[in-house]
Amino acid sequence: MADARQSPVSAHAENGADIGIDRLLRMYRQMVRIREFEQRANDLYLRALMPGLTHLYEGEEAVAVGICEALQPDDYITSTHRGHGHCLAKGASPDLMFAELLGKEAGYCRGKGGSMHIADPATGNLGANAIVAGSAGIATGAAFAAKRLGNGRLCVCFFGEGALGQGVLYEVMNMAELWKLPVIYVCENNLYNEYTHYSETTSGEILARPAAFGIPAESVDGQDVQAVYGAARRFVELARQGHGPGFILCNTYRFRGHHVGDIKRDYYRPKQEEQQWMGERDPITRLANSVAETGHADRASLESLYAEVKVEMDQAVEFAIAAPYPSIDQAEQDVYA
Amino acid sequence: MADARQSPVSAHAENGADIGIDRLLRMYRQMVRIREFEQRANDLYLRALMPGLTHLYEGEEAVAVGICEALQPDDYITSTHRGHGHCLAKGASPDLMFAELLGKEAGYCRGKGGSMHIADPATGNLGANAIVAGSAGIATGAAFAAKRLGNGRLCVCFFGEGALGQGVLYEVMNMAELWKLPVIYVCENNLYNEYTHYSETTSGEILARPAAFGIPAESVDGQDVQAVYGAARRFVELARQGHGPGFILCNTYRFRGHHVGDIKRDYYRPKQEEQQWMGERDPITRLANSVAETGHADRASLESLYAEVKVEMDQAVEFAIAAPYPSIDQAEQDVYA
Amino acid sequence: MPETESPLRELTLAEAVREALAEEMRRDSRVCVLGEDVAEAGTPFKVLSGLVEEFGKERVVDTPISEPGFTGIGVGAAMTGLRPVVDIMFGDFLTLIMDQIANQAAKVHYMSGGHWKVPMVLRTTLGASRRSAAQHSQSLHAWPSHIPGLKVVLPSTPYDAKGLMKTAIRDDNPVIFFEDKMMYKLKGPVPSDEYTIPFGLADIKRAGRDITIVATSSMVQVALGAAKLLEEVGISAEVIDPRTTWPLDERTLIESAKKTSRAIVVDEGYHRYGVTAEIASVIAEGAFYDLDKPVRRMGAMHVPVPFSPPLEDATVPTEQKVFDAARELCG
Amino acid sequence: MPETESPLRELTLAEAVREALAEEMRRDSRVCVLGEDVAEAGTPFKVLSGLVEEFGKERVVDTPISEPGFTGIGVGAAMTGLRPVVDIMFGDFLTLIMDQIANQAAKVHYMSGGHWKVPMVLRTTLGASRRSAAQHSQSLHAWPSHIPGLKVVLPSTPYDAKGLMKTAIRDDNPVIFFEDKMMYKLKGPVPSDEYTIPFGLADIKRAGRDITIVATSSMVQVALGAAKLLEEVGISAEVIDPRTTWPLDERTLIESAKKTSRAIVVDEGYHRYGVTAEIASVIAEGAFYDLDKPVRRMGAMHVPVPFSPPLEDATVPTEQKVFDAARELCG
Ligand SMILES: Cc1ncc(C[n+]2csc(CCOP(=O)(O)OP(=O)(O)O)c2C)c(N)n1
Ligand SMILES: Cc1ncc(C[n+]2csc(CCOP(=O)(O)OP(=O)(O)O)c2C)c(N)n1
Ligand SMILES: [Mg+2]
Ligand SMILES: [Mg+2]
Repeated sequence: MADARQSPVSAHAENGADIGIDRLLRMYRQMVRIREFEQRANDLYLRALMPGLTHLYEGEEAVAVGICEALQPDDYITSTHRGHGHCLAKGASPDLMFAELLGKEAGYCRGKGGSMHIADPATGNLGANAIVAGSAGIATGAAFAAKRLGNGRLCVCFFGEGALGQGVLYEVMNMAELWKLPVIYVCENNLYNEYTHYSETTSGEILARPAAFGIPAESVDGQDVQAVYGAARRFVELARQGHGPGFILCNTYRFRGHHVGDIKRDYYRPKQEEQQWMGERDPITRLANSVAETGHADRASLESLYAEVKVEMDQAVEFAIAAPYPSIDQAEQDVYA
Repeated sequence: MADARQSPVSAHAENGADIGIDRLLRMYRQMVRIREFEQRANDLYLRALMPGLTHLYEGEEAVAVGICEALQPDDYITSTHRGHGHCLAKGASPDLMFAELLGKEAGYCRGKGGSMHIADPATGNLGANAIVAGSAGIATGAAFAAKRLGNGRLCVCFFGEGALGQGVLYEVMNMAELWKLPVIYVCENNLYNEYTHYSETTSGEILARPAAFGIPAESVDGQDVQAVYGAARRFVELARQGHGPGFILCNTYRFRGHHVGDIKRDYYRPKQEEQQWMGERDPITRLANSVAETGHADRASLESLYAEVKVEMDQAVEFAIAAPYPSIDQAEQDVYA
Repeated sequence: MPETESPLRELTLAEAVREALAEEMRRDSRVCVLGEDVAEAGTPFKVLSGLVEEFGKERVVDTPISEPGFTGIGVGAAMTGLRPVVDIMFGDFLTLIMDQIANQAAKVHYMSGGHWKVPMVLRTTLGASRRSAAQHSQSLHAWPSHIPGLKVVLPSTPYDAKGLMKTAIRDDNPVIFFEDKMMYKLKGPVPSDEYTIPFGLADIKRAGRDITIVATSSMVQVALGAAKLLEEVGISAEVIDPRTTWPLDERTLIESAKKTSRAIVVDEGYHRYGVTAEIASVIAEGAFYDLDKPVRRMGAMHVPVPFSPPLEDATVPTEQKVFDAARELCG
Repeated sequence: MPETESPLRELTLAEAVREALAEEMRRDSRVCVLGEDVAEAGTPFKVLSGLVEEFGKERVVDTPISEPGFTGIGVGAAMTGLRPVVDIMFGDFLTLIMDQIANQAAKVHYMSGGHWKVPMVLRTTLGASRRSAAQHSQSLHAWPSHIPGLKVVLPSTPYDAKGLMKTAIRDDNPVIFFEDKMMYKLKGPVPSDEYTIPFGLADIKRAGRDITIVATSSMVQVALGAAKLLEEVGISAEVIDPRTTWPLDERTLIESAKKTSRAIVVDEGYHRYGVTAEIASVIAEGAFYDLDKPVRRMGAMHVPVPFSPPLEDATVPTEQKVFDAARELCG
């Protein structure tokens, strides 16, 4: 892990011209929606309106958005404890998400799941998972079913680099490759497993791990949504053509703490590192600059888009705050189908 | 797995002259002891004297013997369901082993363990294990302790290629490399996981797996005890010098069924394949030929050695048959230390 | 055994399980089997012999030795349109997959607010006495029975095995199905007509007046044997098989104990914190005012299963031990 | 609380655990700690803060997120000369390591005929009410309690936590040590002099005459609260904490129930097939002829733990619910 603390480099960035301005603007909007969603989640925590803790995705928006932009609505995803970004990027509604974060009946899981378990069949979201690597099996199984049923779907399995510690990931990668399953493993390397730098927990080279199982793997600058999208498109195509699994290593960074309560962070990561990433590698600023510089959209239209999102998110929060809790008898419902 | 059914090739065979005739003869004797032990175990099964089933090591003798010859008496090993060979090679007494196989009080485990759980602190044998890859953690932990205690020991973790399916193996290889633990993973690729060819269960290249975790790995002809010994010596030296773990892939073959009851095997492996291995790749014949051809020992002395071993093993079996069962109250002993 | 008009054949328990699987696989193309050596080998116990020939390797899938991984694949496949039957060769390997079954399969439906479901069956084994030692002889059904969201099935006859397996496959929830390794060759009548057996319905395997013996899985035959011995000394024992530990047919157990005023619970799991504790508690609470004697629990001796035959035999409840206990309670 | 002459200080439960570890690490250089974020972070609950500063990264070892792997390393290290304390952040992750603890750690001594031993402590947590939802709120101590070869410890006060942890570290067997996440900040007197608490010795947290309330871990404070409410209505409750579910101090529990003739067992594990079943069975059998009422069991509602606060709160036994149940039994 020689380059553990180095700047990640995009392997195959595509340029905006290939992608098309509509898609670029949609990706921009989606990233902004995630950013604004997370800020309100943090705010709800600070205002003691949100039960428990939550893990924010700020800084990593380009990963979820670049990947999900390459998917069809009925493709599946599985997500993690840091799952709001994946969920929104796949098409979920922020009002029902906030309602879930607050434990309200109107939430995606009727308040039973909370931040770490949002699931949404309508958008193919098989669920966030609070067990690190807990959805590796589920994602691979969804790809197994898709192949057997011949429905043309695929599944993206999102996980943090911490999940590389869990053996089950290697077990399912082995089977995915043996059986040529349409699953794409997306590793979000934000450099930290909770409070420990990944170089202290990860031997060898990350990309060599999927490669050892015969799975095509590449790394991409996770702060560059166009690069992420480009890589996703390539792997999606391979999977749909029956070539089996892929692995995308997205080099990224979480701008906030491990969870909303993780405020004092200097003992495990330097302030300077945070400032550098936030200043130079903000995926939203980066896309805005790219779009503006190439003249595809002007700053003003980006700003008005931003303003729209704020309104949407404010309304979603209001909806969630006003929504009622489930009645107590709900506790015993949904244990069995 | 292009070469899945191909003949394995030794990467770094050493020649007998380097090794010395005393050692060669010792290795010869050890291989013969294992062979003769296993034939008697099978015989005990056929005579309905042995409770349950057992997994024979015939054909794979060069692996256990070549590896253990490179170890010190106080080095550790962990073993598998197919463990008699490792156990004998590390120095165990066949009488106490047979007694254990028959469930007798005099057995290594007082009859409580049986074939799949023989353990022997006196020879550093941490135990056979009936969970595939079940001793991966234990072996790595023994290396962890050896390093922390600075006692210069190391641990060899024997496992079949089927254990490559178990995620825990990758978890501990990661930690072994991160912490530079003196552990050597010895993968005995005998081509089959029970009744399934390993190429149906193993994607990619086996050696790429340890390599992905940064662990030096090499493959060796597991039917050539000199080659196995040579590889073991290299990895033992690296581990003792603090360079951390190693991985040796030994290409080998079990001459018998998965267990003593596995008689009809043609549905999963061709007779011809068996005959080829037994005829051309018998590790004992091979060493005998090599020693005889180089003139280091004559056939007659090898034969008399062989005869000695037969006597030893016959006596060991007699001891075990005559030995008493434990008394019933033993069932409740040894649950807690 | 309920009344039925169809001709009765004798099948072994293994054949009954296989027939249930084959029928369900014919009926529903979403049903598939995943596990180690399940295809050509038909499992080491040969329970699945012939399935791959009929249904092909796409539906009878040999896996690597990756219990957590392929169980997880079963969960995901169940969520997205298949109805997998996952095969875990020995119940002892449940230790490897508790995350997949207890944290994933059992909770997906609830955590998603009822949106996703996991129609998966996990077949595995229990039972000692095969001289297989401590890591291949356990009866760990108490663990999944403790986890809300799972159903747990323990057939004790070929008839029950077939009917319960069909119900399990059609159930929309994760079902853990335990088969006693020593019973695979046990023969019993199985109708050739279609039938299923509902979960949560105990079966009175033998009616009696003086004492209730609740027995599960491998212990049902032991209890029936003890009941015969008891009859010879004039004690009429009622033998009840709950068939599913969850859902549990509390009423039948309690009613029987109320009637006989004495009860023994026999199960092959480890004695402490096992299935006998729950069942005995249910009876002790429900039949409190009618019991003449404390409910007696008999599990496996609370030690790892020893290899040595005389030791192993000493750890498991036997006809004689159940007989002795019953006689003492009735004394 | 036994009598002691040493000055009493108030420590939190987290501090008590940390102090036990620090003292044992000073006393015995073989003791080391392995787990995720145990070093500089001192665990997310900060229980281990300061240890790495005193003992260094060689003895307080941050691991990858590999629970099965590092637990297995703990087992092997324990067999070969160290005395590892393995840290599993949430008790819910026991699902991942049951093979290492139930098939390996618990059985090594027995399977080897007493030759090898595994002096390892596995620290983990239990308890709901943190709004952490179904995969971070379970109390799974019933599982290891079912496995012969393991000891299972459930401290309910800072005093007990320290004394039991020291005993656990000195024990030559694998010990599973459950700490209630919600109790880490609970303060209580802890002598500064050295002491240990033997396993298998229940503690009468409050003496009483009319009813016995057996409570474990998180439920001890709840039971004590209920006892206070009961006192106000003239019912004298005896609150007993077994402190270890295995070994279990059956005698103290049975004697108390014989004396009071009524008993409730309260535990935060899932209601069915949980710890309450074993303890209630032991009492129902042992005090059968003295009980006026059936033993009442109170576990967590038998559902996955829901996230929503009103729902989650409804799943856990409370002072009020225990009070109501006791009053009914005494009515
Ligand atoms: C099996 C398991 N072990 C430990 C935890 C506690 N935990 C929650 S998040 C986390 C770190 C995850 O790191 P990573 O996978 O890199 O994701 P990130 O938080 O960086 O997005 C840990 C250890 C858990 N939830 N599950
Ligand atoms: C965890 C686990 N799964 C399955 C089994 C059943 N089983 C015993 S040996 C074996 C095959 C092992 O193959 P391999 O590791 O190649 O060893 P070999 O028998 O070829 O020496 C299997 C599947 C087991 N003992 N443990
Ligand atoms: Mg991370
Ligand atoms: Mg093999």
